Amino acid sequence: MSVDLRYSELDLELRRSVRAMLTLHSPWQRVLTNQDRPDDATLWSRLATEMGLAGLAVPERLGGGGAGLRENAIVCEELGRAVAPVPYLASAVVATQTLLACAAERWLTQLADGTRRAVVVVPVDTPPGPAGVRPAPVGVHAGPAFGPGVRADDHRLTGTVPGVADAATADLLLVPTVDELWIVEAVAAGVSRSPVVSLDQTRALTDFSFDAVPAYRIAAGRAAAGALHWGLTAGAVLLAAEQYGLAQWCLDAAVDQLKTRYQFGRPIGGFQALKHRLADAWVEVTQARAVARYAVGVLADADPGAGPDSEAQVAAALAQAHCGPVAVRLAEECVQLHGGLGFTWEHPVHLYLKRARTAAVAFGGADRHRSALAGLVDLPPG
Amino acid sequence: MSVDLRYSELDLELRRSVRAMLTLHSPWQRVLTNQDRPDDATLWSRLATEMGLAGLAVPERLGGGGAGLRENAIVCEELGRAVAPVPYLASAVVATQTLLACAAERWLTQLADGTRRAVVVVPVDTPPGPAGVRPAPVGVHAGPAFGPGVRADDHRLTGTVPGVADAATADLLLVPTVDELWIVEAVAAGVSRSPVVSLDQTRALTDFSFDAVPAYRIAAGRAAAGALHWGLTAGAVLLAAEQYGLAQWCLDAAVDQLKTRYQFGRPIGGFQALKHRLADAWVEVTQARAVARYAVGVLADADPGAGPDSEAQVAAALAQAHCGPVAVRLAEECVQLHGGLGFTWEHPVHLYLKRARTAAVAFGGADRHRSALAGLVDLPPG
Amino acid sequence: MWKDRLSSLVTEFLAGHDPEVIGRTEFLRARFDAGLAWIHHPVGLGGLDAPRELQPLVDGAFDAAGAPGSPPHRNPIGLGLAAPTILRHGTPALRKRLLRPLWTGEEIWCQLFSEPGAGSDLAAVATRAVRQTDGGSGAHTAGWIINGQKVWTSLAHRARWGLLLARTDPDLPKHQGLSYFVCDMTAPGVEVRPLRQLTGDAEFNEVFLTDVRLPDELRLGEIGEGWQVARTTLMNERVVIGGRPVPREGGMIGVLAEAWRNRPDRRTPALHDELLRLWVRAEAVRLTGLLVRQQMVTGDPGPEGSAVKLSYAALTQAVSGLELDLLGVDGLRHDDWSLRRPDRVDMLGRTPGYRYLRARGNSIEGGTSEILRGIIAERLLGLPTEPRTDRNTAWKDLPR
Amino acid sequence: MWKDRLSSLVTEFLAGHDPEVIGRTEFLRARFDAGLAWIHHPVGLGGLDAPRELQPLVDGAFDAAGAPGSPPHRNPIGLGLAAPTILRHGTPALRKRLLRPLWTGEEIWCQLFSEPGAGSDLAAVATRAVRQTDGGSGAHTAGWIINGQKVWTSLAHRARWGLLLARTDPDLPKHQGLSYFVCDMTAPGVEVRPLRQLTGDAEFNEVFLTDVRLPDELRLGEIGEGWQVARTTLMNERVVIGGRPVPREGGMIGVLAEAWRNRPDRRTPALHDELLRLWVRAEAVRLTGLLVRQQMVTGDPGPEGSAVKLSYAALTQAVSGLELDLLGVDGLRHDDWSLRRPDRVDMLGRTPGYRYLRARGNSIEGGTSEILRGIIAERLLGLPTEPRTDRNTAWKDLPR
Repeated sequence: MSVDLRYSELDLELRRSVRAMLTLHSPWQRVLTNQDRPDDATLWSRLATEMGLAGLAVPERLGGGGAGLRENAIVCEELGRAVAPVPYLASAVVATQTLLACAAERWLTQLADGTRRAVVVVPVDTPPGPAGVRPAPVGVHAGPAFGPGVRADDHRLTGTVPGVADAATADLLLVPTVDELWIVEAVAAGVSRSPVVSLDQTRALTDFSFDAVPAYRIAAGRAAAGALHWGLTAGAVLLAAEQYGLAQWCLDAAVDQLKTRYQFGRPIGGFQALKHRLADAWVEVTQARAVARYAVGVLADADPGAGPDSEAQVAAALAQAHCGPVAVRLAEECVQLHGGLGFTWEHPVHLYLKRARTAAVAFGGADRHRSALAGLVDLPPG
Repeated sequence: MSVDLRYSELDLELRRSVRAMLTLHSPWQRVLTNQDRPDDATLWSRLATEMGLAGLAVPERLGGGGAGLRENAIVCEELGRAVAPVPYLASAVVATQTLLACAAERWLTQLADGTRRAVVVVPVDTPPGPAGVRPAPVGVHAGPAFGPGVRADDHRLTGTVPGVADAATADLLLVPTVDELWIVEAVAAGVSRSPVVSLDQTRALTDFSFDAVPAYRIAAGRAAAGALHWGLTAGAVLLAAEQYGLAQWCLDAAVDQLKTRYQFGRPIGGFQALKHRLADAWVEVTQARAVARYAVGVLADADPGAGPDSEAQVAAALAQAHCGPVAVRLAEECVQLHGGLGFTWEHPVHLYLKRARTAAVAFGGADRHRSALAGLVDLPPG
Repeated sequence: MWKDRLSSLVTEFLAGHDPEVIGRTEFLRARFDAGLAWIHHPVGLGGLDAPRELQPLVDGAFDAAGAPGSPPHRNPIGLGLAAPTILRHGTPALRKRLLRPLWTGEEIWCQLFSEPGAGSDLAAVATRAVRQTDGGSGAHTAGWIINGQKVWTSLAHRARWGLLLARTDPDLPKHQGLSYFVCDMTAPGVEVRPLRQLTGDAEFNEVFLTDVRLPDELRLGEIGEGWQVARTTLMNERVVIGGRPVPREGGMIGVLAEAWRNRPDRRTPALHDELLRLWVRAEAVRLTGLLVRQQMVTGDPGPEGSAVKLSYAALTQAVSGLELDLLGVDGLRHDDWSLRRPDRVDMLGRTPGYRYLRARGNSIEGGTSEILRGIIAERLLGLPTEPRTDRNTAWKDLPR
Repeated sequence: MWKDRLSSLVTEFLAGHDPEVIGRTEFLRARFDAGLAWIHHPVGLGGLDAPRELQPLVDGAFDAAGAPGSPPHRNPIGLGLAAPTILRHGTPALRKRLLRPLWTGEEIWCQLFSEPGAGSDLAAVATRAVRQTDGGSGAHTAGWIINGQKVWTSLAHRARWGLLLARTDPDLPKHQGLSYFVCDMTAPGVEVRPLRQLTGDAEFNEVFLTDVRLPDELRLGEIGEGWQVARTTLMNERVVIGGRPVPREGGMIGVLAEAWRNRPDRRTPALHDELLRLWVRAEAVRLTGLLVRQQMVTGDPGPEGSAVKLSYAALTQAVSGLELDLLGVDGLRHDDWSLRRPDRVDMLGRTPGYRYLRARGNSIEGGTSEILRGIIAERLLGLPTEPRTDRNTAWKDLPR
């Protein structure tokens, strides 16, 4: 409970440099002009390699930045704010944290400078949890197995995984089977990826199929489950930072619009009904920041190898239960407060709306995180 | 679906006469000055006997008005609007309809002119349902028995029933046991009633205990269950009419307040944030009217002896699922829009708030009615 | 009496016009001329001065015979907005010229009202209509020159005519300096460009008007009384949007209910309760629509229509959002982001994502929910207006 | 350095003043005189000019020794509102006279701001303060005569002093004609009547002021600058209400969670999800309070305090409502409707119905939620103010 929710001077400096780069190199129009590409490779190389942000959480001795999740969070806030189409959350957070939890140094070294990208091959709506993977049916919060779509046979993987986010350009695939965690080269024979026409134009989905693909096992049993649990928990928390960034942009954009749009002879921001709605929105966004900052702080102080402790699980569930709906609501409100303009293709807010909607489903969604909380804080269902 | 949701000329005439009487004889201050009495006996006799409204739904050949639930609904709307402390819903609707379903003519004759009052002795939050009585545990919408608190032994009743609404002055008690329905004289030896200090100052609760009280059996088995189901369904629907009336008063009072209260040099009703809230409130109240009118219309066309058919059950569940929350929200909004004045004992709105809260629990509450709908319209839980 | 007369007129008409034999357009023209189009219209304008509430009887009789009627979705603005406006404000010549091809669908209509700077504040339109002057004498001639830009114009790319609101006197306060025209969409200087929405589709257009010449005969109402004419159009707009009768589980709630029934694997207790709440709300909105229609004895639209539109928009948005929550990853699969130009909105086809995105427009198009709340507060509840600074100022001097 | 000095000062003080031996009031007076009351206050006014953030260190040291501190709930308006206002705007003589007995709790304070006609629009107060004139010459003397009615005055029936906002010039616009006084609640003409709330309790009072005479020495700030002084009071009010630190499940959410744990018979899936939503929201409100406090380096209250109060009020109302939904018939049992006069609000004792009713006041007292939203919109988001008609009009000419 002694988590400092403020930004440090270093945080603010990191934010300034990331924001300056994104402003220059990731204007939202690029998404619409690059629609045939699933993500922005040029932007990735600036962010990951030139700025060294891919390996922020990788230890220095493995070629990384030696920082951690707090710094990742600053980057994620800015990526959310810019709806930037780069697989940072998938590679620099979820895959990196999963590998950290496995102490899989060989691959961490490859990710550290951003020249290679990795992804954990699970459907985008997979919640963290001791048993991971598919959303459990009603009332069941932990199934007996994870990675049910793929099986291993003599170090070769066969099976399918639908709807993996930010996976189209990954070089390394971390593939869970029922009780093991494998690593696969994306170019290996037998891997096929089909791009999905995705609702979110800044975070595309990919369907995978594996046909006897040679694989290397990096963890098994409890270690594999623990690593996956950690990696997905980190993803849920850092997604909350991204959701906060997205919501904050929506608030700022709505405020700007209300100050500059005149109707009835005055700026519409002077109309009380709109003012009160924006006041409520400010409260929500500020709460989202506090909740996300708390979760990042708790997770940053925990040990990946030990898996998320109880408070880290509470903080992560809280972050997703709160921030997902806030991002969606802010994006919806931002569309509405822009009136006709917000309903067009030519204004960026639709990209925020689509991203917020995908994010609201990612890592399980608010509903499943509330259910997870019920178990963690002793509020059992009937 | 061909239900006419409008008021007929006769409806409007009945409303005018009830409203005029209540305006004259049931000012809200009477509730506070009569606090030691559970209901207003003088008002009851005007309403029931002088105006002949207690027996509205009793056939003319039994001394009643030969009208039906549509006319009861007009009275209930007005009673809600006036937060009148009379046991009309309990006696003239629930008990009367239960007796009608049993074709228990002897007692209907007693109720017809309002000189005697009856009550179905179940806790106020008992939902209608094939098995009636206590709210079922999670996932169970129909238990095997009703009236579990009282048992019959050689035509004598023994047991307890807590929290019965509008029962303090009833003359006839309709008491369900596990599979039978009995009638008891309230003055019989062995009946004891304890008044409950109730949140709702216009609808007091009473705890009952029975110690070998002589009773007359009016129905058994499926007939008893069907009659109770019908009576409580009618109660749920007519309560919705009352809730609509209550909500409409709250809206009207808020509008009046906003037109006459000046702050910042102008009527506060000219402030846009408040206008938009009242517009939303108007929509909700109008919806509550449509939903309640629909349910009254469906039920009025059904046959008590056959029990509620499927559409009557849907309409009743819909009415309670919708109108209960609307009444609470309108009362809460009415308090807020009156500012400090709404928070005082000296303004009537608190009586509406308390009544709306009790009504929100009565006959099961919105939550249980939504669950009932799930079964009725094929939207099963997970 | 009217009932019998209408029945026999329809029978008689069908006896003389076999829809199997005569072409569709010819049949509709003949039906119009027989007064069996809008029966409450005057004789000669598609009607018989018959009671409006008997229209369903006539339409039903033609339907039963398999005969064509005017397809409402082909010319929605013509039938819903242009026809009542022309009937009320048009000169005899205009009514005669415009109503028949409108009803038969031979001439499609669009609405040239909104502008980039005049959305909710529609009376602020800046499109100028200037009296054409004779080059030599400087005297007014019988025509107008129009310049300006309109936006959110559905069907402009198919329309023969447009309902045009334009400013004829910028020195007057904004409501007073407007006039109302029928715009010939084939006139030189009318340029229509597709306007793409967040769905990727371009249902709407931008319309650029550059030195468009319109004869004075195409004016509706007096010069300077354009706002009064526009109100007739607007009142009808909200009825068109909010007033359709729907059966239980009609519309998007039915799609959601089916998704729930078909996907037991995605159900959770929380989603179940949200679904039930929306199901209840959908019934409340539906029954309120029924109530409003039952009360609308005269057939005249009132402010209650605004309330129905308001709650319908919010419901549709909530329902489509819950569908996405329910479907999880499956709801994130879209069909196509390429530019399409649909003639009408099909909320029930396509993907859940499309439904969700398109529903965002329900609270913006045809009067934003904010404007509708103001109408309810002032016209149904009688709450006071706010202090306004723009009512008595010359339009040209308003801050913008 | 300050840390060490304060520690040794406390140790030294405690060595000389055994709380077991000296009476409570005497101990507190001595602590005040030693500068260990409000350490950031000037020397002689209960402080040592020490950094404010070290106050918890000093309080903690006294607590650890079992020594008394100033009990905040005994004199909340004195400590929370009167002290900062007097410190900032009081004359040296007033500060000297008033602050010590305020801190020791010997003199209780109340706030005479709101009036029946001046609630949200506080600057509209009508209570008049007129310069006392000499009967013969008509010249001003040194005193004031007060007439008017105040409302919502908690603790007035126990208070020695009141913070009084009164109108000294009705011919000026409303913000300019106000002055600020310390009202002697024992003066003739001060009448305090209990004001009953919807809970049945009378926490508050109405205060009738009839020809109350106050010496000019009791004025805070210049004549006509009462509004500026009142702002100091109001800023501190919102901090007092919204800023308390709470542990997880502290406050009403904890009561609700316990009710849930204790009543498995009343649980339903829908209530479960609502409970979890409120639990999440309670954490969000709590963590936001923590964030606001961490950012409040200087200890000065800002508009963020308004936001915390706003969301705290809404949360408390929702939580207490859900408690009633959960308990069903059991939640409808109340304890007592007789008139009580509690000195402070105990939300966690009494019945669920009491909690629900009392929580309605959270969004009204100390600035309504509507006023707070306006503050957030204008001061945190920089949105424009609405057109106002009341700022430049003489108070006496305002419509009311």
